[in-house]
Amino acid sequence: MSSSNLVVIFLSAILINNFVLSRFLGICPFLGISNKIETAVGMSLAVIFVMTVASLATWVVQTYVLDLFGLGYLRTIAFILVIAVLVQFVEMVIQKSSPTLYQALGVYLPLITTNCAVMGVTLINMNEGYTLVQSLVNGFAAAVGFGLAIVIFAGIRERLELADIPEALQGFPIALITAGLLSISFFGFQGLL
Amino acid sequence: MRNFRVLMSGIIDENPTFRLLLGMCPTLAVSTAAFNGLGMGLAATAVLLASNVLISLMKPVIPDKIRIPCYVVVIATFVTMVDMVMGAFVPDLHSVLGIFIPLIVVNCIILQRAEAFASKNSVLSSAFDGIGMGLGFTLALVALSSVRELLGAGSIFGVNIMWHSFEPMRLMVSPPGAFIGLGLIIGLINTLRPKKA
Amino acid sequence: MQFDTRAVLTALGALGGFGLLFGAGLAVASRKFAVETDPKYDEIMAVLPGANCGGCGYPGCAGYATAVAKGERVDKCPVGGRNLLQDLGRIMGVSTDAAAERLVATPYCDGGCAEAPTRFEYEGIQDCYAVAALGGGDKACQFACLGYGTCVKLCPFGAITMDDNRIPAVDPAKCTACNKCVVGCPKTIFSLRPAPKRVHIRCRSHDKGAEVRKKCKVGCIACGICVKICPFNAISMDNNLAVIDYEKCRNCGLCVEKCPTKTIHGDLDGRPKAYIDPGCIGCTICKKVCPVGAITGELKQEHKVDHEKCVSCSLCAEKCPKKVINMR
Amino acid sequence: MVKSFPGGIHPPYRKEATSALAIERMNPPKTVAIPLQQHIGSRCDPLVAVGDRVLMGQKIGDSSAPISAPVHSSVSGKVTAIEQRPHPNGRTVLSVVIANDFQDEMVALMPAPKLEQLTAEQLTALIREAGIVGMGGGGFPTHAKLKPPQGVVLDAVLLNGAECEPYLTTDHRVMLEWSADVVYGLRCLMKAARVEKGYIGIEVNKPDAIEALKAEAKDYSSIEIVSLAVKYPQGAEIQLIDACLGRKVPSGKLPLHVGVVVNNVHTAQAVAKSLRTGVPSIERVITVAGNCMERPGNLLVRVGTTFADILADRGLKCEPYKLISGGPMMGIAMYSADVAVCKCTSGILALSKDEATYRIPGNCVRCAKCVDVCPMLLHPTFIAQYAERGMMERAEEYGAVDCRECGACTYVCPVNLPLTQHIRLAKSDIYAKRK
Amino acid sequence: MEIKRLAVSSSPHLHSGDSVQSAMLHVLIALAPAAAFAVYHFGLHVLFVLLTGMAVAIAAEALILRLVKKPMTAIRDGSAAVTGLLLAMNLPAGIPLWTITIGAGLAIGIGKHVFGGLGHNPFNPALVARAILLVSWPERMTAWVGPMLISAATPLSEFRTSRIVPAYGDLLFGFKAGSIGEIAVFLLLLGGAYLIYRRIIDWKIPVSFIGTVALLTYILPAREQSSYFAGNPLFHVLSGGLVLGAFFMATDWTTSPVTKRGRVIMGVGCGILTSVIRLYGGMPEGVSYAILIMNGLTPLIDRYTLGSRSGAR
Repeated sequence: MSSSNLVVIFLSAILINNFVLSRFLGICPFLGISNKIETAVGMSLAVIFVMTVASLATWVVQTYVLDLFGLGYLRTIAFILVIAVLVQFVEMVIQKSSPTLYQALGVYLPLITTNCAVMGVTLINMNEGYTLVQSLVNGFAAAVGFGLAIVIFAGIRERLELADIPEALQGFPIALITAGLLSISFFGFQGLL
Repeated sequence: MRNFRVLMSGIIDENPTFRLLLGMCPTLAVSTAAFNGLGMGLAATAVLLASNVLISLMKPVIPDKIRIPCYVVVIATFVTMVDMVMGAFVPDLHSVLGIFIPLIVVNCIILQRAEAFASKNSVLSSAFDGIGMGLGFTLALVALSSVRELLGAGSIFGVNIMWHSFEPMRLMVSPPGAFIGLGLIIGLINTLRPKKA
Repeated sequence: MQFDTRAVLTALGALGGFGLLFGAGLAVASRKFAVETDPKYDEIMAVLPGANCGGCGYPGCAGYATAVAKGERVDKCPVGGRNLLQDLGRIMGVSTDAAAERLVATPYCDGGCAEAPTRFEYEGIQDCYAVAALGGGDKACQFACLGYGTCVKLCPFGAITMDDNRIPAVDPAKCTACNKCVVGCPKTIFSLRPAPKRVHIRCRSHDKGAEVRKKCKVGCIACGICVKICPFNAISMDNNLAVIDYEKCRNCGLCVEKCPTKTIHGDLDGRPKAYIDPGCIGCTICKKVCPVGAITGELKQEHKVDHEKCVSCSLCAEKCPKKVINMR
Repeated sequence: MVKSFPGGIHPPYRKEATSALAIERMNPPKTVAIPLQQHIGSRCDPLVAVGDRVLMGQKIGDSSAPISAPVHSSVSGKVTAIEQRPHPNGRTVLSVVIANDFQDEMVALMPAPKLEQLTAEQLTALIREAGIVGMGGGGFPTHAKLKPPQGVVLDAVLLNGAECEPYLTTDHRVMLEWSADVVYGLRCLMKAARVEKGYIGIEVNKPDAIEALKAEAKDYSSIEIVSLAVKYPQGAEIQLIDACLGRKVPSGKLPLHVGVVVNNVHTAQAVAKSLRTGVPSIERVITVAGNCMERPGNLLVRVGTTFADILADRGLKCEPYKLISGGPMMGIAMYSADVAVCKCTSGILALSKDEATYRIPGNCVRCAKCVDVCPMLLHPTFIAQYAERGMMERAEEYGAVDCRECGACTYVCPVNLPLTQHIRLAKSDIYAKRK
Repeated sequence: MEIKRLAVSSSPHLHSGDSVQSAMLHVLIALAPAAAFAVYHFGLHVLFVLLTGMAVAIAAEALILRLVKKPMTAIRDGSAAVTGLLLAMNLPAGIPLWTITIGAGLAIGIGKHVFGGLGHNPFNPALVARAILLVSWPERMTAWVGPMLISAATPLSEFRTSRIVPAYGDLLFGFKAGSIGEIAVFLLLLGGAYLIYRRIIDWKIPVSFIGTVALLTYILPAREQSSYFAGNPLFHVLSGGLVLGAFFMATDWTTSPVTKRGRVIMGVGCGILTSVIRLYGGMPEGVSYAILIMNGLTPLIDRYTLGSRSGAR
């Protein structure tokens, strides 16, 4: 496994196949939790953390449990359970061990359980047949891409607070259109690798 | 009559996509062609119907504290079944929809209906609710994907209906087109909806 | 198709194993990492849908539950609907329906563009504070409503609208008596008054009568007619301004009729009138107490109410020893 | 070298109409209405009663508050009323109305001894007794500036002769015609503040004034005449200190925190005159200008003369659209000509509609012109937009209270946003909440 | 003369007289020489493209103002005409009129009015439309032509395949293939200087943008090259839409940072992204995507460069 390969996975997950803007994963929190830049940053950090850990955990489960016993078809159920338990576990651990970290990240954790980005990245890792390291890099980078998109988006939305948007487009519609324009501007990165 | 109202409310008043704004990820992702939208919608409908019925049946035995995990497992089971069935009978569609079939598990609509409706209502109403919501979702998907397919490829359900020299607007079948298209459609619906006093 | 018992068993075993393993792990963890939480928080979490959709604008149900436990508004969850609203209201002790004797904000000035002249041409931000900062405002009357609609912006419930005459109107159905307009108006035009009261002296000016006449067509000129006419002594003069004591006011509306400048407003239509039901013993008490002489009848004979004259003060109903007079 | 500050604008100066006209003494009016508050701080209590005869220069109001200055009668005559009268600040203020008997009978005067024989304390007390306040427009009692709080060390007195407001030529004429008084006044202020260094900052569009003061100050090595770029708001304290001394006044601090006392040149002239003659501050020079004026000019008027009297004296060509007390950038629009001139009134402008047309505001196009010109390096459009939407915490975060309301942002805004007014509202809201 | 009634407002009482309308007029003046040269160079079709762009943009603006019931006076600010012209100048000379029609409509609709009109749009409307057209009809949008609309490669794409650098004079004075507005670099520089002189735009964005591109294209090796400090900055500055973008698109009031430091960051950011896309991206040119991405970052830049107030630190 060459290191350039990892760089390709990394950059591609952030810029080219951006989770939000190009793969449509994690749209709910992207639209829901992007009113303020601070919340967006907190959410991204939590997502980065969980997606990296989930990539690790699901890879282990897939390789050492499901594949070993020929239970590939149980993947969906197994993964959702693993992620749910993982998130709950992480939440409890940081709530106990670091109240500050919990203040910053903890509140976002339950939301992540049913976030399709986490489930999505683990499924993509498996479908692409990534190794453990590749899975970790992909999970981390996808989350960074999510974070990048949501933070930029939160900035724009804070600005749109001052805008005189037509009534029918206020709220979700304008958020979707803005996301579309952001998505189109990310087209510039195509073919970068 | 009550059940019919439950059914219609899912399709129109509480349309999960256009009104409740739930389940955006698959809506945006698979609506590149009307057929994909239909497939995704029906798959989700099947899961919704089955999970709603089962959860409604099981509600006396599910402990309140761990109800959400239980719902998730139930849903995941049905999703796995739908995934396999589609893999076996419509392999092309299955591969187009890709990870969005297993991702039905984390679709907010399904969990939300389980929590908000099926766990409180009778089996029959839950079934109607499941069908209503599912069809509402399907309708939204088909509407959005038809618009995208029409403008982006000049066809609907693969049938060419634009004039000969029409040059398709490929934006509509690309990711930004999904965002912009859905945004405009919701905006349009907001405009047309009679204002409530 | 062959039924593969072994596969089913493995699957069941694996899932069961997962379930047991995770369940046990979480059980241990929840003991080990237990953290004290607000009991209200747990209660709220129990009723929230748990969809974690983020539709409330908070990071998931837990985030919203924390906010509600701290006193945030209970109506932000788009998923829960009415039931949830009631549940949350119950938990947080917030009333979701209106109290009987509720208060309504009322503007106590009726000097709009048509009645109250301005002393200069204002140019700038259309906001009452902005105008008030320039020598107290453009109205000649220093007590008057400025009419630039700051109250409309202040009202969180959209209960206030500006009419064409640039005087605010409050929709009593939407007003929650939150006091924002009362505190926020730079000219303190608003006061809260009991909703059932129908008569209001819509002026705030403490100027002398002659001054008021110059500055406003509908201002209180402190002529004192209302003080004299009020059968219940509910009106008094406070530094050149007539004021109603709502404890005493009975909505009779006599002052509304007599006020020479039409400063006193009354919403008098549809008031319940007095009816003498069978059982009147002709004690004449009602006849004596009626301030407008609307009741006629001889001693020991059944009395009658002239509904043209009756002003709905309900004094007769209160005094009737037989309780046969009813308002309807 | 011409000195300046970052930001700023170049409005049309329109000083040609009056800059060459010598100061004329205006005939005193029949009645004067002398406001008992002509300064920032506490209002004076009247020392006379209705019916009293007062002499010119007699003290008619005083207060024991530290930030205040006594008020003197500008004519001799009878007190006819003590009542609320409109004031150039836009509100009404308790004023002493005196019917002039045209005797100009002066109270017994006590000219001060020579500067060398006075201590700093004595000087400061004399300046207070003479009722001297900032005559540039601010109206801060001058004696209060000369007593810095504990721990603050002053090292310079800076005279403001920039006169960056369009139309106004008051300070220009004072510097030119009474240059000796200006320099003498500066020396008094330096002594009272116990500092060694004095500066006079003048915009280079007044070369004659610069020459006159240079000539007057040539014997005093401690006094420096600083030539300043012609730019608005060159005469704002913070910008003047930056330009002349290169010192930055920190957010929320006063000039004295960087060791500087700033006074207007007219104030210095008034200090000199009252120490020389014993006559307190009862008259001042004002520029009367604007398209509607028949005979614009620089007038020496008694405090308490109403605008209406002055306008009648100089004649109106047409009905003014706006009547401004002060300059067009920071002056206050009057709703009535019945206001009286007070010690801080630097000019009266009768503007025609085409000089001061109101423009309907649009919405911000983020052109950032306001950011480029803001002399306080603020971001006016953000503050204004947050203020407009009632988001006052944000407005405060963006530095609303640092705004000096110079109006440069509003002047350049291509969509005519009332930025200054929004920020002003935000400031008053923030101050109200802090209390 | 008696004073009957006075107008009262908060100070200041003077106004510079600047307006959006006059600014837009200056932009049109600044663009006119380059546009005229394009008509001369490519032929009459370009004139129709430019006029269609402007006319459709103005018509779309009028239609939408009517639909959302806003005052029609907004149309007089001239911003729609500028958007239409800039869009047209960003298209290949042979573009069919139906494409520019759709583009101009999208620019005004999706680019501007869905956000509430001028001043509210986060992305440059002309570039939004260009990006949409490029995604939708890539062949049409990359059908570069020379004089008489005969197809030709742009210097940048030519360079990608053959490493041929044309004569600098031709690059500077516009005798090359490329989009309508980008070829006449010299005239664009003149126009840009005019706008800076008129204080319509700030020099910071164009200078830092072009400077960064020059620096990076000199330092960084292009793909398939390995040596650093061997690039050709002059070629990169004179080619493609850099000058057009730097002076006329990145400086768009509404979509660029308001803060002074933010404007430098905007320019540098655009420069970095342009260089990276040109050297390593899938497309030969990246100016418009670079500007769009920096438009997206503008609120964040503004937020974090508010900087020190006078003497605050």
